Amino acid sequence: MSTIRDQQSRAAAALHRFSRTTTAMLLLVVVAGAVALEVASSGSFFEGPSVRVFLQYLATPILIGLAQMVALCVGQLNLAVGALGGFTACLTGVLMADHGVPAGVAVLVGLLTATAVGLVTGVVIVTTQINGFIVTLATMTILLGAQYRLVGTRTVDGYSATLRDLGTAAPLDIPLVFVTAIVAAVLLGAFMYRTVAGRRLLAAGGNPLAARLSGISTDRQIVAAHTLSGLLVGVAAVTATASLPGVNRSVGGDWLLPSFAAPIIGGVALTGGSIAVFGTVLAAFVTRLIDAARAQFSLDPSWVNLLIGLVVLGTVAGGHLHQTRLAKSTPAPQPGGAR
Amino acid sequence: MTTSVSPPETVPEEKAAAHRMPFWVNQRLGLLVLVIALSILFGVLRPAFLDQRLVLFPLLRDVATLTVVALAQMVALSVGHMNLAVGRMAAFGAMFAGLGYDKLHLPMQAGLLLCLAAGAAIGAVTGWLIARTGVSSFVVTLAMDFALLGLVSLMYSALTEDAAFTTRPAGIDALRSYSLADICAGPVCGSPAVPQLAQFTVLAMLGLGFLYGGTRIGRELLLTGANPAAAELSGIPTGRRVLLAHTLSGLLAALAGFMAAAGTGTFRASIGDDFMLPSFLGAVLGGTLLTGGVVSVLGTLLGTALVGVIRKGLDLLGVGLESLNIYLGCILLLALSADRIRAVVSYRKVVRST
Amino acid sequence: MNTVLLECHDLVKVFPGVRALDGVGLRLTAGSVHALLGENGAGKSTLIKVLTGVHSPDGGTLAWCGEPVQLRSPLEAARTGIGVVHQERNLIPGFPVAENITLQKPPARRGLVDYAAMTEPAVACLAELGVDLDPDRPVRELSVAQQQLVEIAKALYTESRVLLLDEPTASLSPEETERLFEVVRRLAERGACVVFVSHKLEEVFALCDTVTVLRDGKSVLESSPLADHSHDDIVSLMVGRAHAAAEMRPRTVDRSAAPVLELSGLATAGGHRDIDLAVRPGEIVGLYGLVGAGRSELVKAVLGLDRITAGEVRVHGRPARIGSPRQALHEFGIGYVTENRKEEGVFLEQPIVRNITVTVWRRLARALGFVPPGEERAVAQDLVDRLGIRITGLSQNVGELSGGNQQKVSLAKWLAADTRLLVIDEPTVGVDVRTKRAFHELIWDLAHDGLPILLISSDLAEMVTLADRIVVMTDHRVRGEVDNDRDYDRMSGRIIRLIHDRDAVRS
Amino acid sequence: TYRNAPAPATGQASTAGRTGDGADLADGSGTKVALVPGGAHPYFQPWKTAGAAAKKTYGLGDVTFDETAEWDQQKQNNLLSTLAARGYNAFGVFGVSPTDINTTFADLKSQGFPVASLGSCPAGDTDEADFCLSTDVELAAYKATKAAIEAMGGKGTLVHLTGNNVDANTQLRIKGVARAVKESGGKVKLLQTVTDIDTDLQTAQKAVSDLMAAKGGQITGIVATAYNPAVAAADAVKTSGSRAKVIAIDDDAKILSGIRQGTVTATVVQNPTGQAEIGTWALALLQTKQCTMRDPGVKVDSGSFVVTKANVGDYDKARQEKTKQLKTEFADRYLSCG
Ligand SMILES: Nc1ncnc2c1ncn2[C@@H]1O[C@H](COP(=O)(O)OP(=O)(O)OP(=O)(O)O)[C@@H](O)[C@H]1O
Ligand SMILES: Nc1ncnc2c1ncn2[C@@H]1O[C@H](COP(=O)(O)OP(=O)(O)OP(=O)(O)O)[C@@H](O)[C@H]1O
Ligand SMILES: [Mg+2]
Ligand SMILES: [Mg+2]
Repeated sequence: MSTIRDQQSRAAAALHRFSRTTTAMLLLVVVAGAVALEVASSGSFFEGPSVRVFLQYLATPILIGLAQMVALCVGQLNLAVGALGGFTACLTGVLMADHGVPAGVAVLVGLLTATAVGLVTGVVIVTTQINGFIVTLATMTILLGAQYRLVGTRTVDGYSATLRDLGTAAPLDIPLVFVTAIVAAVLLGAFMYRTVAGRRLLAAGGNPLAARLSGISTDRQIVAAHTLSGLLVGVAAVTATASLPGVNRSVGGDWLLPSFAAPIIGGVALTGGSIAVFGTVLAAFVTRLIDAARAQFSLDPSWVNLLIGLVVLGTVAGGHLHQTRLAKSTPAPQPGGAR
Repeated sequence: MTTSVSPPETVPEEKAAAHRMPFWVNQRLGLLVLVIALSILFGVLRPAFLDQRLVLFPLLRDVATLTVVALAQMVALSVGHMNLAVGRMAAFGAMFAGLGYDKLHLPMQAGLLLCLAAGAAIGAVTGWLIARTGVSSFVVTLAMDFALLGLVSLMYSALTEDAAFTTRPAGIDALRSYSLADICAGPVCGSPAVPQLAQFTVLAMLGLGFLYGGTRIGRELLLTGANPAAAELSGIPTGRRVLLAHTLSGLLAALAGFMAAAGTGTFRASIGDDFMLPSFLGAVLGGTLLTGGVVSVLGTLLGTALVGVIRKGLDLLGVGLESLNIYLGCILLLALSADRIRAVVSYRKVVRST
Repeated sequence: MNTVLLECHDLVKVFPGVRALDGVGLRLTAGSVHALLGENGAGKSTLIKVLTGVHSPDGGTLAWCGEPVQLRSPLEAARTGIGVVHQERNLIPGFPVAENITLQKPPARRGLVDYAAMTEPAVACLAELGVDLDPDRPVRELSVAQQQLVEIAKALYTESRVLLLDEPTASLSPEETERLFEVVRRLAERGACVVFVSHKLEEVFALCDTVTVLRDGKSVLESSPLADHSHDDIVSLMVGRAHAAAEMRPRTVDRSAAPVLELSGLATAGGHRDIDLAVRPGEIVGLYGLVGAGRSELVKAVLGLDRITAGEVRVHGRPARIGSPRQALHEFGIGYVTENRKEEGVFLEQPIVRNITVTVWRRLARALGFVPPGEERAVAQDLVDRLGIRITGLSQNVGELSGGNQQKVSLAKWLAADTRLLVIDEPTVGVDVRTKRAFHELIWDLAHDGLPILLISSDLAEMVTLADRIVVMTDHRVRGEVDNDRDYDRMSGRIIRLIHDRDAVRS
Repeated sequence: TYRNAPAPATGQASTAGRTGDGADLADGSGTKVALVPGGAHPYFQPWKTAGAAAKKTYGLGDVTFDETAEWDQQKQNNLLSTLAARGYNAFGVFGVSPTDINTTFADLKSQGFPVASLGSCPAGDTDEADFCLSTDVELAAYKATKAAIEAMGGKGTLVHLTGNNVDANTQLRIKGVARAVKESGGKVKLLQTVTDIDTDLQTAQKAVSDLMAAKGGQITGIVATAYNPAVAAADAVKTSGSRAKVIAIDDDAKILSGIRQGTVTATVVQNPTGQAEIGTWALALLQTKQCTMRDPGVKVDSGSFVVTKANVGDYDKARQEKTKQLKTEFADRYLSCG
């Protein structure tokens, strides 16, 4: 008799809990931002071409955000995200343009290389026990060098038109690269929430010692996380190669900070053990909205930066006030929230 | 990264290591050995490496500046936080110094004080936000980075012609180019390799060394980083400690900004652009934990020096850009692996001797 | 019946500066419950970690069913058939209860986790222990004792032939403990061997049939029938000399004195209602209840970690609004020794000296806040000596200490502090007999000198030894109060009745 | 792909070498010239070949090209002193920070090394280097804008894409564009100056695409005065089907192919080969003390040329002409030899 009421109240409780999560807040920001832009652009923001351009450049932030998230979830950092992406993009481009390798093979080589680099990074971290921060910083440096060695200062562009077409194709104004990113996100989410291997990663991140005592090799999880991170960077690099006018040594140069920003704004803790696939995707949307606003309002980048900074800081402070008010109806936070 | 069974990756304090383990297990010593060994190697390959005026002086000047940057990061790390805005706080502080010289015609010291005050103030705002809201320091300092990036550019665009304050107060050129050789006690002069700019670094290191090594506040900072919940329950005002750490971090960042500006010539917006990675690298190489609670002032200097020496050596060998970074990364990894092996071997030795 | 499942000889394990195991032998036979005893730091946990592949031994041999084995990892140990509950709780905070219980062998089909199939065995394991927990709740939301029960359920899930329980009852009340014992006896009947580590000797004698005693990493008594030994025998074996309990100084409480801390009609956001409680100078008030009764939460609310929704807190007669434990300490002089030592009590990665002196730096500090290292160490050394904390040096990290010694460090910090009221939550969890006695004497003396103490403990014997009055809580409400007449059996009967009468009324 | 052919350049150099009286380098074997750009960038690549050629032509001790400064003034200062320690005794430098570089020059000069500011002049009126041989940045931007306006048919809406906003050279470019727009007398409107998008190709592409999506209909001309924005703009105009004219900068292969394909209307090329060639030669003369500067700190324009589809094949001739002319100018006017 009470089951329906039970379910209802459970759903209501779940909804209530959700409404106070980071994801809900991001969702709100995304919707509000999109509506605001729609109004400001007097209705052209939701038109096909605008939507296409908007989504086209979401692929990279989503993918690198996910790549970083995988590393974060085992308590690691991956500073080589940008360098690995740039290197892989250049490698794919050079293989096709200078060595006439067919696009399919080049893409495969790119993906495999990125994955392999991730694997090697993980193995080095585990075997030498050197802090992952420093190891990925070193691989980053090495990869930057390798990227320069590959392409020097030129822009490589003489590669497969098919790949290019795929990179810019957008059936129903939904770019393929964006679809790729979303598919990657869904697969990653399924992997993390549903598979034994994914749960192991999370367990090792949540409490490495406990995981070890339960027979989960934390070392193996670290290697796995870096490998997976490498693969995702590889996907990001390939989509970048496909959609860019050419690849040069600047590709990937601006990936590092966004790769951290997306998952962390999306609600992933730096300490490991937590993931937020949807949150990461939404955070990427938020940053993309800022780009769109910048173009729409012809904003000076300095003003944009200043405003972003102030708005986030303001939200942080405002959110605090909101929370203190909320706290009057719910249990107090644990001490040490300041971390 | 480490589990309880593997040898401890860092030793919390020199004294701690000395008490339980022989001195040669110390990580800082490993770094020192690495720095010296690499210096000798480069010195042998290229005797010019030991040229005091042309090589060591600029090297040390660079290391001096970057050490302060890394110290700024170290202070934030000590409470388990990060400061992603180090570079921009440096630019922010330097901007005030430049403004003071350019528009108010302040003497050098006054400008420096203004710069430090500005850095401390912006750090305090950051710390206050983090302490009051409990939002991750990563997010807050990242937002602060953006805000300052915009603000600093806007200010420079509005106030200057060339996006830089070019007025140079009396004495700043001396800071840039003078070394200990210009300070003489009677007939004995200092080494021309040691830049006078390093006085700030030494001061900062002494101050922080005293803070973390000797005082209550320093210990409380570390415990706040080690376990905020336990710290709060032990009566440590964690909020105020977080505020203090970020204030200090801002202050040191501003000092680094001033040093960078003094070292290159003018106060401009791009100061601190490349500070973020070296700041983490120096601190983490030196043994400071990213998770908080363990810092090493001396290690930070050595970590920064290690990277500086490798880079300088490669420059001297004339390694071109197509190989420079590859070698840099590889040498760093090899050097650290070697040190790691040393640490493991010495750990085993201690175990065996027990 | 008497097949030897696991056997070891001359096990050696060395950490820098300490030989944690220095020639230990052990023989575990099927169908027995084996007690592993020793003082804090004797090497019990280390032995268990060696037996479960967490540490690799530096010497000695291991045999499983007569065959020599090497256990290189916890996984190998589990595959061999050795299950374990470690002394420290080791759960994945973000995972739900069911997933934590099944972590070692999650039900899966083709690599996909089968969440539906996870709930049933998890609930079964919990039910065996008589625990009713939502299997979907993340363990980070559970109380310490509930987490401990989840740990035990996790070990039951693996269905091992040898089950090593490292102080499983440390934070359990007698009720849960008795349930656990039933489970253990059932397992032994089914032919498993259960190794039981505990510092509560009554429990050991009630449950075990063979015993091994460790002292300073050596086994001073190996797999001997427990029936052959008396309580005092065992204690002197553990301590290494005859152990005589000193009489406590007599202590009287002035019941007419104004309470230092007084709660009236208190209600909290956590669900407490109508709580009345008073602690007078020199009085030790016990707060007793079953696991999850809300004792710790009540104290936390008083200290400002949870919201008070109604009623009043008075300190020294004046209404007080306490915002944080820090304010409680510095403004009201209230010290709080938490029950959750790993997360809230000690700084694992910090040296012992800092852990102990954190509360006294303010007092020691000179000009510019300089804390003289000599004095700091002297304070710490004094407490280390008084509590008999086993360390290799004051600069050792607390994380490297044995569980009981960590507990001592956590308490030492508050003994060093100058407080006007001390709240102590589960002070002797995992502390050995001798030190427990020392603790009791310390607490007793503090009260004797006029310090009011609010003591929360699930150890009824401890309550009866120390408290002047025992306030009984269940379900976030005060059920009544019993004046202590220091007779264990009578007191226990009255308290249990208080708890169960209410239960009867409720249902 | 296109290359600034080194061979003809050297030929010219040697013939031109005989023009000025006393400006023939007697013995350059003791001269070791370091050419130090601000960092890796396609613009500087001709320096490498031109420097190597000059070494051969004049029999110099050595000419090195070191791009490891990574666009960081402090690193560049360090690099310069390291090069000095390695025995280089004459420096041609592209200063990372135009406002700081004078300090660096003064340092080098005080150690007795001749210094040339190549490719960019120090900000402000003073120049501590012996001479500055560089494109007039403002003039180049002005020319580019003029070319754009012409391509747009004298009226329309223009966008300027460029690099780091807080950089003295960017400010000059912005000024140059503004001047040209102003001269159109209101017929051309400068819709927006997008700065800070030269960090990487993706950022540039994203910014340009967003701009086209938001305002694409209005834009009829794009002036890009930085490399990545130029590449991105050419591509964005092509894919979005906009009719905007793109004016780019420099003659990297990618941009030249854009001109040939018509996605780039014109580009303003500079004269890096001339900078390196003349710079090296003059530095050698100064280093050997054979000559002195008549007017230390003089600023010389190395020339900028508008390249369109019409002259994409032979614009290099004009540039070589300019280089030759520069050499005579140096010999006759700026150097005092003998
Ligand atoms: N990881 C470690 N590093 C260094 N020393 C250690 C480590 N683990 C344990 N020890 C030391 O080994 C000794 C034995 O510790 P162990 O934890 O086995 O004691 P125990 O018998 O379980 O004590 P308790 O009853 O307090 O739990 C102690 O002196 C302890 O300090
Ligand atoms: N962080 C938390 N989040 C949600 N619920 C909690 C949390 N901590 C405790 N609880 C719940 O509050 C109830 C009371 O816990 P509390 O720790 O006060 O119990 P206790 O009486 O001290 O018993 P014990 O500590 O022995 O379990 C428990 O049911 C527990 O599940
Ligand atoms: Mg133990
Ligand atoms: Mg409790």
